Amino acid sequence: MPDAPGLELIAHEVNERHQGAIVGSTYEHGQAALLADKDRIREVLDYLRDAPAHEYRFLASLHAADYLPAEPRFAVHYELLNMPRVERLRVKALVPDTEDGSMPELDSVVEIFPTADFQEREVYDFFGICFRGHPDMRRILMPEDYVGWPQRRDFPVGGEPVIFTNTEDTVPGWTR
Amino acid sequence: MLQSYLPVIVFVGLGIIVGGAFTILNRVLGPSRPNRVKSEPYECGLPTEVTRTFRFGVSFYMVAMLFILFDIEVVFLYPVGVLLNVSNSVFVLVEIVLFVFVLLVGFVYVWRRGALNWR
Amino acid sequence: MDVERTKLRGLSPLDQPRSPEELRIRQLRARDMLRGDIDDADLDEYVESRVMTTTLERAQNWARGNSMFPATFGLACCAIEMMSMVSARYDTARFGAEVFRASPRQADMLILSGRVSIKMVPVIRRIYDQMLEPKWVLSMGACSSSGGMFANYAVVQGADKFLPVDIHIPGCPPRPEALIYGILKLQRKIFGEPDLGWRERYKAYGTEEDERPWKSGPLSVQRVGAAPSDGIVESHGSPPSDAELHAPISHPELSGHEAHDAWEEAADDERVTTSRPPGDRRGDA
Amino acid sequence: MNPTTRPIPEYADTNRTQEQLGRDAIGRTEAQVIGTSPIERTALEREEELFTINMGPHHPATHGVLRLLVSLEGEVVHDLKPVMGYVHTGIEKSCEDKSYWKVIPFIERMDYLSYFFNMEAFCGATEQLLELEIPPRAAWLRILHLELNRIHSHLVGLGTTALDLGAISMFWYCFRERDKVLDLFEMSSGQRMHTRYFQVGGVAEDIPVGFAERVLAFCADMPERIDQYVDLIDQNEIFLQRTKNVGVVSRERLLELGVTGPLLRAAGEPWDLRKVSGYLPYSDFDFNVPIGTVGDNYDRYRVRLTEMRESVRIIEQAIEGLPDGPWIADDRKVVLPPRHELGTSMEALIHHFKLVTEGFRVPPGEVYYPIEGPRGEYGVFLVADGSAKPVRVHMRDPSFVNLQALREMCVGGYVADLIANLAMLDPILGGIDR
Repeated sequence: MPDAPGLELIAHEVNERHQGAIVGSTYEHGQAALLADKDRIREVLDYLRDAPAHEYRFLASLHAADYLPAEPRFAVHYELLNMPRVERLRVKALVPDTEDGSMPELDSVVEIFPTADFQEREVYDFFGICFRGHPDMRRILMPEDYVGWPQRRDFPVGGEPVIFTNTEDTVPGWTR
Repeated sequence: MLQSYLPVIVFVGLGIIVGGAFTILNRVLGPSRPNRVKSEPYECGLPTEVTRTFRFGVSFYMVAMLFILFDIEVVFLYPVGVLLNVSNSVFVLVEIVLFVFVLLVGFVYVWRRGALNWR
Repeated sequence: MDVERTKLRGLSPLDQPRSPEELRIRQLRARDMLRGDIDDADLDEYVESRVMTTTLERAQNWARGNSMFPATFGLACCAIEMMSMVSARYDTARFGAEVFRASPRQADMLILSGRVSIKMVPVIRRIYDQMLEPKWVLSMGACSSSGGMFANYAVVQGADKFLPVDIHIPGCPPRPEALIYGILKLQRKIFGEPDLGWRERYKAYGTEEDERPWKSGPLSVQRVGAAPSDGIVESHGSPPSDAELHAPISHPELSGHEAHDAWEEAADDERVTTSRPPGDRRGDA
Repeated sequence: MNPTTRPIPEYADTNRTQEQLGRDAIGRTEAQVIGTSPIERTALEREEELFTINMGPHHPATHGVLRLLVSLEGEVVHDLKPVMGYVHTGIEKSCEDKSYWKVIPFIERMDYLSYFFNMEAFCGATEQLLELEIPPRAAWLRILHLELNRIHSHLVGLGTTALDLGAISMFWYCFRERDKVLDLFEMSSGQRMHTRYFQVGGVAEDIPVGFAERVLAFCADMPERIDQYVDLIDQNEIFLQRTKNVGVVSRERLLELGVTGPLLRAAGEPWDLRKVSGYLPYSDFDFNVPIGTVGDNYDRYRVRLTEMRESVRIIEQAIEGLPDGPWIADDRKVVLPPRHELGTSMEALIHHFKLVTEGFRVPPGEVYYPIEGPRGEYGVFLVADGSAKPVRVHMRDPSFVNLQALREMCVGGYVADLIANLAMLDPILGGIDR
């Protein structure tokens, strides 16, 4: 794992090359994470992959998370891995929710890491974050005509409330 | 005359009776409640888009022809098997070997022409 | 003599009312026949009872029940246990349910093994419709029976919302033995003598399906004795009076050594604690 | 329009109204969509006779409810598009509604053949957030059960793969050993599958008395059973011809596609997280990692077979060197106090009550905890916000990522090779659809 100072060095280096791309970095539980601006994510990943000093060639995982109360509501995480040096680096693209109800967007990284194809479709399917330039931007797990983005924090868990027998006649309160 | 053909008649008769029994029983006993979805072709549980006739590629046709050619060859050998214990059985044996050899030539030709491997 | 009978009654853990056709007693009698111990009178009666009174319907049901072809329909984790039901140790080939047919046209039984997602429902419904007519549905596991632990947007809360399900098998995943037990229950249902579930036996007493006023105290059980031939218990009228409840269920006297064998059998089964339904005081002296 | 080109089937017959029972909307849009992906468009111009079929959700050879949209030129696969989600259970959403304590049964059922690995990924992530050290005996017991589960998963994969390729008897041989492994699970945890044996902080219960002997007996006759499998199909000419040099994908392409696990190792990349990242004391064990050379289906089968032998060696070493001591951490804030303490000490009662009602709280933070499973890298991404319920539990499932390599393997090959490739990929649809 790049240790804390190493992480700062990487952040500084990337900022030199692409001004304003890295907005912060966190180092906790022994894991390094770079916070990147969502519009510059492709340059950051391109640089981290091809720069001779870093060479994070393997994208282990691409997933999103919804931190609803927090302000940049969504964050798309790119788990990078450098196999020879066994070093992992997480790049978090902070994606704020759009006010006008349109879908938040950012660039697709399928050209850089082809493994992102299915995983970007899954992020689109569950969070409604659209990836510009993705060859086949469609829902992957939910039915094609499903309305709503299931894994957003404000989407209800669903399921049916169960009325237990002979002592209750209305829907129990705890399911609200 | 009838005597010699009796076994064949009995054999064919039994075949028809048993075959017919199964189909009729099936139709009579089995409850049949046809509905529209049941009559549609089964395609792994999805509504099928096969709305037009299915057009075969030519290579399927080739394989079918080769199969018929070499499979029927075996059918011709069965009656010969019955005649083997007749007087001049050597002649019959040579006859069969010649027959198989001619087909072998055909097989080698087809094989060398590459019709066997799928294209 | 009464003592043996109560001991005998303790044999089956389910403690269904003992009837002459009880599997255990039939096994003992079959063993004696093979040993040649049964002589002429019993022998004729025994052989006669084995030959089924062949109305065409019973013969058909017998054939259908004993050779049910399940459609391979592995949805999720229960599918792995369904696969191991076919393996050498559990082997449903003994009950005729081993041949898994891939296409619905040749299958009789649809085992819904796994959680039913909302995207899969049209596919399952279509396959059920395309199955040919004497067909049954087993919902294996909690997820297909009731949505199981996944009470969320993606799982249908119970397969009986879109399919007529015959047997619900509890468990997550149910053991292969549980699945085979479910298939046996389905077989008996096909043979026309269904094992009465708790709903028929207790008239769904104490649940919302039962209109009788909820009164605490002993459970009144409808005497089942010799089940009516067509297996349909008459709709529940007034609960049976206590006298009727206590009448011991009549048993043809077992032949000498049979009772002895059964008694000897029961002796070493002493540790089999009979889990009796609450308040069931049948047969107590 | 030239009759030979196949028009994209728009649904001219309008009488097909919506009321049809079981109308799957995806059927309609899918057939249209197939025309838009770049590969199809080029194919159509070549005036080829393409026939698109559904190797659909209900298919004996798709190892679960995976649907493959395959466009064929006669017998040759021209393009392949997997469609998933037929067993999507919304587990990640349900986990956000449960306390950490109750998430374990949910996460176990994601990839239902390697349930111990799912549990280890989640418990490891939670322990890393809590900075909780698990005692050595718990770590060794976890390794023991993980390796048993790896054998179990490979056995089921091998049995069904050979079944797909026609070697029916192999299925019965493999499931015979599988039942032995499940007996061991039942002995140690009480349940055959989805045992919920791992707890946050260690292992739920110590192993019973006769367990070590039974495991050693299993390890004694397992290698000889693996030789039986090899004798059964390794000289089988059909099996060899159907797997040798079939579905070869280069190592670089696999790395680009993010493939991990036996598929990657069969292509020659020596990447195994057990050797590399120290998530459990694997460094105390002496085992080696099988690597393939060509990267075809035969190598994948051999890699899985040798992995089973290595797992047996690990299990033997785990049983011999099992350290004694506590099998679960004794941090009262996270782990239930032992039963006998409840009678005496008041704090234990308070802790017990707090843990059972609300569950333990995890300090805010996020962590990605990858482990090496039978199909590849299982990684749980866990976000905690200090409350007793996780904010986000994402499982990076190897089958989901490896499935992208299926298209590379199959395009250009025969349909029969498609079945062999899919079987050797060993996808578990529970993991793909989560």
